[in-house]
Amino acid sequence: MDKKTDVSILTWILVAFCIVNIFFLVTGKLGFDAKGLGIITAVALTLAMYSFLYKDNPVFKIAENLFVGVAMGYWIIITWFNILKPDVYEQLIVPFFKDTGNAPQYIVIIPTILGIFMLLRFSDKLSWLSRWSFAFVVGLGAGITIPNFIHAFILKQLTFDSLIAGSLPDSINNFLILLGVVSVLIYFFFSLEHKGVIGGVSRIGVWFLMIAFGASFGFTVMARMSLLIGRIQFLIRDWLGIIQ
Amino acid sequence: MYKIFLTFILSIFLLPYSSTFAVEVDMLIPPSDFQAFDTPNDNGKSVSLRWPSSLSESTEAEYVVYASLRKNGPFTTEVLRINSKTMYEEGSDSNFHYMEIKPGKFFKKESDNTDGKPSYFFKLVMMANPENVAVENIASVTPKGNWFNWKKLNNFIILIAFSALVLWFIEHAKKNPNLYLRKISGLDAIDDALGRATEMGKPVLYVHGLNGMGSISTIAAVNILGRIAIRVAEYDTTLKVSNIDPIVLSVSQEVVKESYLEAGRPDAYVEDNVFMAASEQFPYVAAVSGIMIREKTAANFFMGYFYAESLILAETGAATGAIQIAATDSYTQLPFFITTCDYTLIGEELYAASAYLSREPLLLGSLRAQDIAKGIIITALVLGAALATVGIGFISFLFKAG
Amino acid sequence: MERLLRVDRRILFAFVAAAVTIPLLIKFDLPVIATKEVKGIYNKIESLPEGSHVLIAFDYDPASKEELQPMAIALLHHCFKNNIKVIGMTLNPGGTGLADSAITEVGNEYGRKYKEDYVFLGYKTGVELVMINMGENIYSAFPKDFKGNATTDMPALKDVQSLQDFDFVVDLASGSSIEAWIAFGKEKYNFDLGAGCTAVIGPDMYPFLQSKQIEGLMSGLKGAAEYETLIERKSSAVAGMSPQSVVHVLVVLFVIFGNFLYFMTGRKK
Amino acid sequence: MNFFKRTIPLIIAFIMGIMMAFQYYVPHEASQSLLKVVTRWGITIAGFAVFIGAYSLFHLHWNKIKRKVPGWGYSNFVFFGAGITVIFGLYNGGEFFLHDKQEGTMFDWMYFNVQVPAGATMFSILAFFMASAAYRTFRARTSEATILLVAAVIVMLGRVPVGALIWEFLPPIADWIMSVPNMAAKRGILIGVSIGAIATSLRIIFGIERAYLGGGD
Repeated sequence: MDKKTDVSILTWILVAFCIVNIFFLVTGKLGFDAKGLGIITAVALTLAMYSFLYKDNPVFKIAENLFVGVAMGYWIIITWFNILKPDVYEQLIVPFFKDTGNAPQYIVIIPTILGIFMLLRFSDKLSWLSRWSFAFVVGLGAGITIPNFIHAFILKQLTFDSLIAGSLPDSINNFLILLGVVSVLIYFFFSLEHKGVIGGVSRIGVWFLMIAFGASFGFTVMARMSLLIGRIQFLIRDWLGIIQ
Repeated sequence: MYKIFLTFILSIFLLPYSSTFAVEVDMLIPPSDFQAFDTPNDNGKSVSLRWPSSLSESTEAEYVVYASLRKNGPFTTEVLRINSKTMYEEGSDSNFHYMEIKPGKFFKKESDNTDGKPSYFFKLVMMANPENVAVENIASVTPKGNWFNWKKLNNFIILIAFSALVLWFIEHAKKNPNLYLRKISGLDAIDDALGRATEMGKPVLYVHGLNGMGSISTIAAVNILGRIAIRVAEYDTTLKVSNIDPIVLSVSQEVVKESYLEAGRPDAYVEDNVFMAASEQFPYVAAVSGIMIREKTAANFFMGYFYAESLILAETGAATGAIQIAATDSYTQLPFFITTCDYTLIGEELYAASAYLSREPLLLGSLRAQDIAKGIIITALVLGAALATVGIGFISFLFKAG
Repeated sequence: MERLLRVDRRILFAFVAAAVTIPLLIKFDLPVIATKEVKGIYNKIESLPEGSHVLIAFDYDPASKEELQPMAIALLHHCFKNNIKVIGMTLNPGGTGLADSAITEVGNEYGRKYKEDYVFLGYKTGVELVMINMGENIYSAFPKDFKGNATTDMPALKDVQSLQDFDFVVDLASGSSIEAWIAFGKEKYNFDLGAGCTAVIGPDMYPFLQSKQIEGLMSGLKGAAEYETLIERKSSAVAGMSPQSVVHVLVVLFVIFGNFLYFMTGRKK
Repeated sequence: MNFFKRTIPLIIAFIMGIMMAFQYYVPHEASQSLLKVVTRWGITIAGFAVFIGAYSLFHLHWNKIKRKVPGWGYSNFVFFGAGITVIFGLYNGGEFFLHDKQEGTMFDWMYFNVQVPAGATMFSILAFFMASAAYRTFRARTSEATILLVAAVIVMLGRVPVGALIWEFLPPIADWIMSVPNMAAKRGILIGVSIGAIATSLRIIFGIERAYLGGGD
């Protein structure tokens, strides 16, 4: 019975969707061109995604898989036009065949080879070569991370504000900030048992964490609602044309 | 250094000339000295200019610096023009002006032709209007690159000290795997949840996060899975493990199998219970939610790194009435676990729990070194604030970011 | 009461849909007051003289479009209106199309010329590596722009050698790129940085605001709405604030009502 | 062979790590040139990573189709979407891929009318689940959760225009929560996480942490 209702709901929605779009196309509200058909495609995908709210269903799965494929295709093509073409092809290969006024940049061979090695990860015999590339990139990343993090996230984040500031509220805030940072750090301190003073301070740390998580919670609700508002705006403005 | 000295000597010689300008009251008095020197701790591209404040500084008067590659000029290239009441040297109480400039920018072509490092000559002029001009003497400098940035000394010391701590404690933990770690209270909650699932005779569901084996969260999650699997085998309950990553799947199968072996129940291990639920985020949610609803799991564990799906998973689990325990270091998702789960391991507690259970020297030693670093920071913060309150800035000087 | 707790999800979904759609249809204006975090960015751009260079990093993809695209457009309007040269780039492959369309559309609206008044450099991968490379030399990181033009000698980039030469850099982020811009960009090469981000990561940015590692912060659609108010060009973000208000009230009521039922039914587990 | 498979990668990581960490403290021009070259290489290498992502995705879905696992039919759409996008991208509006990227091609159409709407809608689904969870599961079951929910309610109301209409002090209280307790806790977390990241980097440089090399010998 369940399946039957589902199929009939789907059919009715499809029929309604077609009627609305045919009406828009006939009345000229949406042009029979790339733009008009684009909007119809976009609306169809948007609604297909929302069908997940009813339940997980084939329409949603098709839309999602299609999206995953298109996103991957886009990534590949963008990488070609933005990275591989200007940085490898045009610097290393083109100068061999065409006089561009620049000599081939032989130095580009090194990262290109390392890049190709990386792809050998999927080969059974040569996958060890990919480790050289990963070692290069990961080692490089680790090396630059350490001093820059010490500078930006530790030294710059340590503030030693006087607890007696210009005004009473400022003084209280300075004290609360100090207490918050210290107590949260103590909460994430694992070498001592949380008893006595340490236990008390770590308890305060939990409260600070909970307030911070509450703030994140509120902001996340805000974020998701904003996304929904944007999509509804798209549907009733760009498609239905009810609002301007 | 000798060049600064030379300019200084030169300036003394020129002092009488400058003072002649100061005869009339509305005339500008140029600064009594003008130094140009190589900026310390730099790549050799910039030079520093420094001069004492003039008595006749006002918002109308400007300082202008001209530069040349030759000692005798012509000084036509303007490299700096500032209001005379600005750019005071930090901490000089407005008694000195100080700034760094990059002369290479102004002499791009010329400096390319010179071999080696060019010397630059600067002329400082103070002017209020085109008629009212006071000239200070000429200073010269050859910029050069430096091999150590002394402003970053504290950063460097931290790097060396922390490296030593990490390496030493990992070695130490190898010899002494019983390094003390405080008890993670969430681990008791795990045992309680397993006990309840056994009483109810319902399966236990273990949900992996979305990240692959490369992520620390997943490694930690697998360590905890091993321990849960042993208990489950002892209690003779069913354990289901859902995966999204094929590599995590095979590692999990291995771990669960070993745990059953260790508990002496290899026969109870069913490979299909550690399964691939889906390969994309939302289908994963749908598949795992489906299992929770159909099988009425008694206990759900969410361990690893989660993204937006956390909310739907935890909500479905809460609605079916399961005991839920989460452990994640994805801070943006923690609020939802805290409000929907019975117990949540927050951030680094996940790593600590995994170190506590696995007693792996690598994890234990590193955790201890991190604790010591935190201890130093806590002490510095408390001491620094206390000293700052009584007006001593010693700690903030030590931790100044250069 | 039990039954009230077990209400079908889809009824709640319908409430949400109504709370968002109805306020959009019946328009009512709520005052949007700019916070000091958003003003930080606005004032910085306002203080720049004509012809200054602003780098905007569009580090987001379609998943965050509804929050960050209005922000990007408001920011671009402000820059182009003040005759500031805009240099766009992205570290997210999915963001290239969105960034390109935003920058071109707003640029055209003000009659600005590509290559002379603005340029879109395109996408590079490697996050911190790109930042450091740009910090050393921007032409090394981006020898070509998105359309394939050589960047050296491009009028829009005149006097710009590296990150240090930008008068202001704004990162619009849906991931952790702001932290990277702070650690490997701003702190290493000393320039002024502003940040716009999805509301999800907004609260995590406050330590950087307090330590003055970022000049200002716009978070989420609300941040975009505040910016639209500041530049006096109200658009979709401001229009979104009335449904946003209504739906927040709805969620708060849900939380209160749900907890009320929970405690009334004796917190049984 | 073990030397090439295990030792050399560890040596590369060690040398790169140490060199780049020390580079930070050397302002000399030579050190800057090194940084420039190495990061430039890094960008190019990272560019190839797209193929790793593509391989993993296609491999996964190909296996699903080959083994006919339940729902394998949907996997065809991954290939369909990716195939069509790549073909349009390479066709490049008739200019083909060796020329500069053209504007307004079918490739761009696919992006703006498939990827953008589907991607933008994906996470907005959560708006609905958020509300239903608010009703059904966000419970003040412990004192911690109570603090969390109270802070969340204040921030949620204080951060939207309607907050000031409900109670004029809501926005300033929300701002205070954001910039004092929230800031302090987030700073504590940030410092802790950064220390962790530095420790992980050190373990990678010294060859203690080898997970990135993958399994095997």
